[in-house]
Amino acid sequence: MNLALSDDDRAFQDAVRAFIAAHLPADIAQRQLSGGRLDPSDIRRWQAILNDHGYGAIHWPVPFGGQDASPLRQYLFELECALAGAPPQLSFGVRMLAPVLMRFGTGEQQRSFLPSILTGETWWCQGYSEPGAGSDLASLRTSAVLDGDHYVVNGQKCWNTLGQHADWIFCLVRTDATSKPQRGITMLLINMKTPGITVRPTVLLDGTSEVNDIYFDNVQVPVSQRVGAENEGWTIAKFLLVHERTNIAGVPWSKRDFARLLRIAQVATRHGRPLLDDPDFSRRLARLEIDLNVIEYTNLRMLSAASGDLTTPSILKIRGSEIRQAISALTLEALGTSALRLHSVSGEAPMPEDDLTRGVAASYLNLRKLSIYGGSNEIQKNIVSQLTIGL
Amino acid sequence: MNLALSDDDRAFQDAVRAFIAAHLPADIAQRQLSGGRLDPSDIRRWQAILNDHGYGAIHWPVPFGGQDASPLRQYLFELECALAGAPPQLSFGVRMLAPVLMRFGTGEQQRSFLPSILTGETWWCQGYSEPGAGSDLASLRTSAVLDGDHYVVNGQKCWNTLGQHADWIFCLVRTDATSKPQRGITMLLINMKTPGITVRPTVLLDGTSEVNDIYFDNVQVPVSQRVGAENEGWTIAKFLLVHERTNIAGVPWSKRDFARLLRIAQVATRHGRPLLDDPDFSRRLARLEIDLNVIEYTNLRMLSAASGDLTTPSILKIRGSEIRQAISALTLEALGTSALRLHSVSGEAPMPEDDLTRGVAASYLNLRKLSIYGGSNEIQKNIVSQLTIGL
Amino acid sequence: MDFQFTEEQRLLVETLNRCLTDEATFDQRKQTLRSADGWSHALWSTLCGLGVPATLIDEVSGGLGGSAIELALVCQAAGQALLLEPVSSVLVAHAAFSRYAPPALRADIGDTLIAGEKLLVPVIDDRHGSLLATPAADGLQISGQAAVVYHAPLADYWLVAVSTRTGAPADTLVIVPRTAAGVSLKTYQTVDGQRAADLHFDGVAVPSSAIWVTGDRAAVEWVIDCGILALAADTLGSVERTLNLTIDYLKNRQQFGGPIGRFQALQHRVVVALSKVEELRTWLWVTAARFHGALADRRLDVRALHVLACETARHVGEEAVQLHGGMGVTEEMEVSHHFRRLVAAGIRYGSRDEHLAAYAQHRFARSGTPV
Amino acid sequence: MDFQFTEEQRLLVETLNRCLTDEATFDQRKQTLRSADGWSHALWSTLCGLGVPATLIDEVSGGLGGSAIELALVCQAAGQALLLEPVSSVLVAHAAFSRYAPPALRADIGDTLIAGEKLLVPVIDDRHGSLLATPAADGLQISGQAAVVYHAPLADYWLVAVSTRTGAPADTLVIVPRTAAGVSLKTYQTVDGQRAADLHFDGVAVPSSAIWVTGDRAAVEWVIDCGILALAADTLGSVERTLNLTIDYLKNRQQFGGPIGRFQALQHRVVVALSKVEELRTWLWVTAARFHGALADRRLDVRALHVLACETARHVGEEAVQLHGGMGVTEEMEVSHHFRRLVAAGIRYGSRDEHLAAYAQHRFARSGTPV
Repeated sequence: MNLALSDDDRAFQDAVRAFIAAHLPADIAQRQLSGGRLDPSDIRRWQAILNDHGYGAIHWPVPFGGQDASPLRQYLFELECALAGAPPQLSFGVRMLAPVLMRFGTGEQQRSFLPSILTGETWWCQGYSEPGAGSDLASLRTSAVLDGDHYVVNGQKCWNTLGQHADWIFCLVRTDATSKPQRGITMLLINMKTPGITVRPTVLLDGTSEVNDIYFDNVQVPVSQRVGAENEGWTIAKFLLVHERTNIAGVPWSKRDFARLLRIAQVATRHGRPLLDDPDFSRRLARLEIDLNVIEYTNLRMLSAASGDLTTPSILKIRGSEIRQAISALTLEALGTSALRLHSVSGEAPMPEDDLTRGVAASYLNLRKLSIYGGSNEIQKNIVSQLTIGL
Repeated sequence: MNLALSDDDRAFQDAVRAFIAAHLPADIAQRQLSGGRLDPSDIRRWQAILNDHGYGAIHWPVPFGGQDASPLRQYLFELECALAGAPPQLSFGVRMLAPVLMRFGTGEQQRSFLPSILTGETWWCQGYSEPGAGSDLASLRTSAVLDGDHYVVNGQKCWNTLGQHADWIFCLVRTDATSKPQRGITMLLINMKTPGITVRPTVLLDGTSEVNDIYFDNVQVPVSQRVGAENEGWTIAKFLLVHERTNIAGVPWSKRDFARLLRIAQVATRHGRPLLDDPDFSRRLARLEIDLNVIEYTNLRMLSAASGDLTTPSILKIRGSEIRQAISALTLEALGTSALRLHSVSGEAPMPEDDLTRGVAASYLNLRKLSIYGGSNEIQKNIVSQLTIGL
Repeated sequence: MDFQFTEEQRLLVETLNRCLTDEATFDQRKQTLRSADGWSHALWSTLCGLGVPATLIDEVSGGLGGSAIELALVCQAAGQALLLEPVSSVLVAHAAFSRYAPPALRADIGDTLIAGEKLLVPVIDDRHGSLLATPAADGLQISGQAAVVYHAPLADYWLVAVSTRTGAPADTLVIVPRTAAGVSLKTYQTVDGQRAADLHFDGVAVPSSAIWVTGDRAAVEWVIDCGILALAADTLGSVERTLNLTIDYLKNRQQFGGPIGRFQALQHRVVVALSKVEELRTWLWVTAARFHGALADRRLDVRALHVLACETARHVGEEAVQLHGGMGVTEEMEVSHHFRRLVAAGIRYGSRDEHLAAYAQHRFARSGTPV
Repeated sequence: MDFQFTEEQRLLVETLNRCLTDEATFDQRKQTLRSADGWSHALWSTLCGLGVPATLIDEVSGGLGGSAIELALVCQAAGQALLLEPVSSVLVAHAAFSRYAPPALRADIGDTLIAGEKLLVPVIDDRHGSLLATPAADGLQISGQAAVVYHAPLADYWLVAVSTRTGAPADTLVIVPRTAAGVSLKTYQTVDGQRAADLHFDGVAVPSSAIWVTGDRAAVEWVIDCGILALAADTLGSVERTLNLTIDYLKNRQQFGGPIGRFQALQHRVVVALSKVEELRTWLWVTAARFHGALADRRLDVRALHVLACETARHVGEEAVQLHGGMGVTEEMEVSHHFRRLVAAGIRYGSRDEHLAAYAQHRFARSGTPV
């Protein structure tokens, strides 16, 4: 057991740091670190810069333009990016669709779609959930009927993240309504400009429209845009679930947020002294830091193991989301009522936007999603229970 | 809304206090307040004294020797008794069997059994649970077969509390194995000296034998000792569940234990100063006191209401047990390692038995039962859920 | 010992709830949220017609002479209905008015307050304690600021708590017209959709006729305690409604071939939430019933109430959103509006930890040693 | 970065566990509990045969030179098997021996310690801090007491931590034979069935040859940290076993027509417990791996470890008993024995709150201001 980084990994980390220091645009970092909202163009810009320097998708195999980076290096990369204020890479293309195409896609599909994911030119989104199929994904009903060399797609997707900016969507659709729910599901790639697609943003409680309903009305999709065989979509969906778990605990973002909380605790006061010197507050901070450190190393332990315990990803998802939510809650509490200001409505003067309070309440509200999406924490507990008790 | 006691109730409380001050034997109070274990003879002695002064069972109707005391007065009475160090009355006769006999028993049964409950001469115990029927009481299997004017009882009861001291037991037995589980159950009163009864104490984790297994081997029970009609036992059991809820939260005992915790926190030290002055400890004490005060008034609110919300008794059971357990846990923590001493094994000197640490760990261990027995907290949650969600 | 409400109190609640069910619908609220003023003058007028502003004004001044119980009952209804109108602020200010306003002022503005034509709300920034009064020719002069004052932009008068010594807690209550010279404010919408402002006082002159009490910290604490009681009542109303919405959702939302309310893990979580609501309910009414009396220590009761209200707001709000799944984080669902109201409630009037520490200090500290 | 154990470490655990599975059965333990000595000399001999006492003795002294990892591995196995034998105490004392014992003493008693013929255990009463050393003719003289010292009655030698200044924390380590003049002890069984004693030192003479370090608080802290690490490892072993017992029970206990493990509310509680165990496991090995290095601050790692171990012990122990229902509180069930071991673990070496406060102090306090 040796928890020090190897010389090679240390060198990799140094190189990443140097690259970020040299190339991360200051305005993007400023927006990220001061709790500002994500700008889609920041994400595209940063993806292009990453790609220009060979960091477009470090976990991809070298032939596809990646570095074949180990899970540990992926973690180090994301950590350095997060701490420096880089925006998160859009996972739908880089982390979700790409591995699927490499495994299940045709050579033609790989050549058509992978390069523009790397450069950030194509924005992908995901069409999984439906109004009646959230946690119970297998009951989805959006239908695709084969008509010559096209599928005709009808139905509705919901909880589609950032699809209003997307060029393409990868979708799970039902191609066989007669077999049992998990069978009869197929994955299609659909250009968002295809006639018949309507995107309707959902307003969320933090005031953003981060997710959408997407309606499909006789949308024609060439058979060549089917990934894998017909009715094999569930296999692909499960592959993704298992594959995409390097960063399931979200530790880099929690560490970035915790650093911000610490800065706030040094500046904010309670009864005239810094919050950091308040016994109650410093203990809660301490307890949270312990959880954060533990989950970081639980994650590293999983990444380093040749084969991990199957329950660990779910535990990381549950605890990772809880910890990140707890950090946002404690940040809110640290600022007290001054975090409650939302939109300026007064003509006289603009609303104060000092770096400390900005976006803190919105972030707390927004992060409620962490324990709901990507397989809710309740679903994760069912999975762990199935693996351990098995009843 | 007026939370002051009425003049009459205040006078009642004063009278109870005066009676206790004059008649509660000092040795009994000393044993109770210093965390000593319950002596069965203390319980009998105290019941006789109570009865001599008209307090044998204040909630019973006057014709049976009670005072028809309101739920509030019952609470006040138990509170004063607990705080002064009186042992709890044995509920099996006074609170459980007696109301059943008054409602379902024959005149003959009432005349035979009620007076000796009042005087403390007859010690009753309860035969409900079985190895395969704990939370799932309705699946009990101890059988009673009618043979002329006797039932012949065979089977095993477990979790029988203090039956090793008992003269009589009231038992749920199966008289019809063919109908659905809740049907076919009958209540019998059985003399513990009847041939065929074996009592085998179960050693518990605190070293006591507070509960027993009771084996019935062709035990003959006269039909006259059946309560209510054959196969009506489930109705009686449910009646009891609803009836016996005045003190379901155990507030008097929690208040007694909390007073002890406060005394300990004044005497015990941490880093050289009284624990009560330690910020962390005083906050935990404060938080616990708030819970205790809230549950006390939740209980009083229920007692005072003409008809209470049906969910309240279950909530009181859950929270009451949690709070009493939390008090015992915090007491343990207040004493730290000095609470870990259990049995002296050294010849040289007797184990120190100073009042503070005595029985604290044993009590913490013993009170784990509170959330398990009398309908486990999980069963209580099912009940509340059934009443609210109803699925 | 009697936990029942009086017939009048029951009537008050019934009338109010009937009105709010009809006129303060969730759809109505969403419209009001988008309006320029951010609150509904029409709904306020209706509430005035029901006598709501009169509730806490004393009978000598022509009001209904309500107690802490009436204050809590009205605020509970306001929380249930997610009101954007300044009911709780006005009622707290009126309670203070009834207790501390000088006679001349009662005669002067009592009637317009009762009618709801003029609005008086409290301005208390106890956390920052940065409003300072200095003696002036006829009365006092106030400088400093007060942050995040709920409903301040809606009011005609402010009941302002100020300090008379630098760095000391506020110990003086004065009334200041919103239009007074030297006052400026920045107005915004809060996380829970209400209107609030940061106030700036630059040598604002307060004539002696506008001074209610001076050098009386206990008076300021009394007003703060009224505010905490009102907020806890609002929170109780909100968590009650939130719990009902959640139970309905669990009964109706279908997943895995049936309503999700049949899953025991979710059921047990609902029971825990329900139990917390029941406990908050108990302690709200205990605190309200003992508020004016000598039965108990109001300071302990109120600290405990705030601790419970903060914890319950946070727990029930977060659980309700989680149990609603994705729907819980959408603007279109009522539960997300309650959640935001509960988030704000968990922060206003000081944190749960501060109040618990104050409780411990007050209850256990001996011989003046700070705990 | 490598989280794997070495081949030797794996072998150590396998050998030990195979031995304990065979020879430290639960039935055996119940017999040992009732025996006069309260621990099994036979089992101890077996463990000595496996080289357990040699594990933490340095190689120069003839031991195996194990690190904090080996200490934790052995103690984890001891916790799993609910050992009554003084494994953890001896190993902690041996770690201190390897680091601090003077050369003459190593030559003198090293071999008997390695063989397990003589037992050395630590005597640290950091909570009371009431053992005081004063200068004497040849060395020191010790007076005072140490409360609830685990395994003290079983030992031949005690490694005693004493203060050299009244009221100051212990800063000196000496070795005292159990038979030294001026020593008396009261022996008892603890809540978790182990043997412990309250020690009384009345002017006990300590020759300079028996003094390991003086005026070195860091050395005492190092030994305490070893003790906390050993206890956390024991706790990990115990909660792992407890969780497995509970899962088995849930699979097998029939109620309402099937195994109770099919109830989702219980399933989700098991997952929470499992998650806490996983987190304790992570942090135990992180702390052990960094114990001797400069990668991190050992004091923070150990404080965090103790906080986690106390919380996990309490949570898993209480949940396991509850999920076992009535069976959980009986002497005949193994789970109730683990529960008692976990109760004791949550109390020894200072409370969770104290260690969390120390973490916060060490991590966040600035410019010497006490947090």
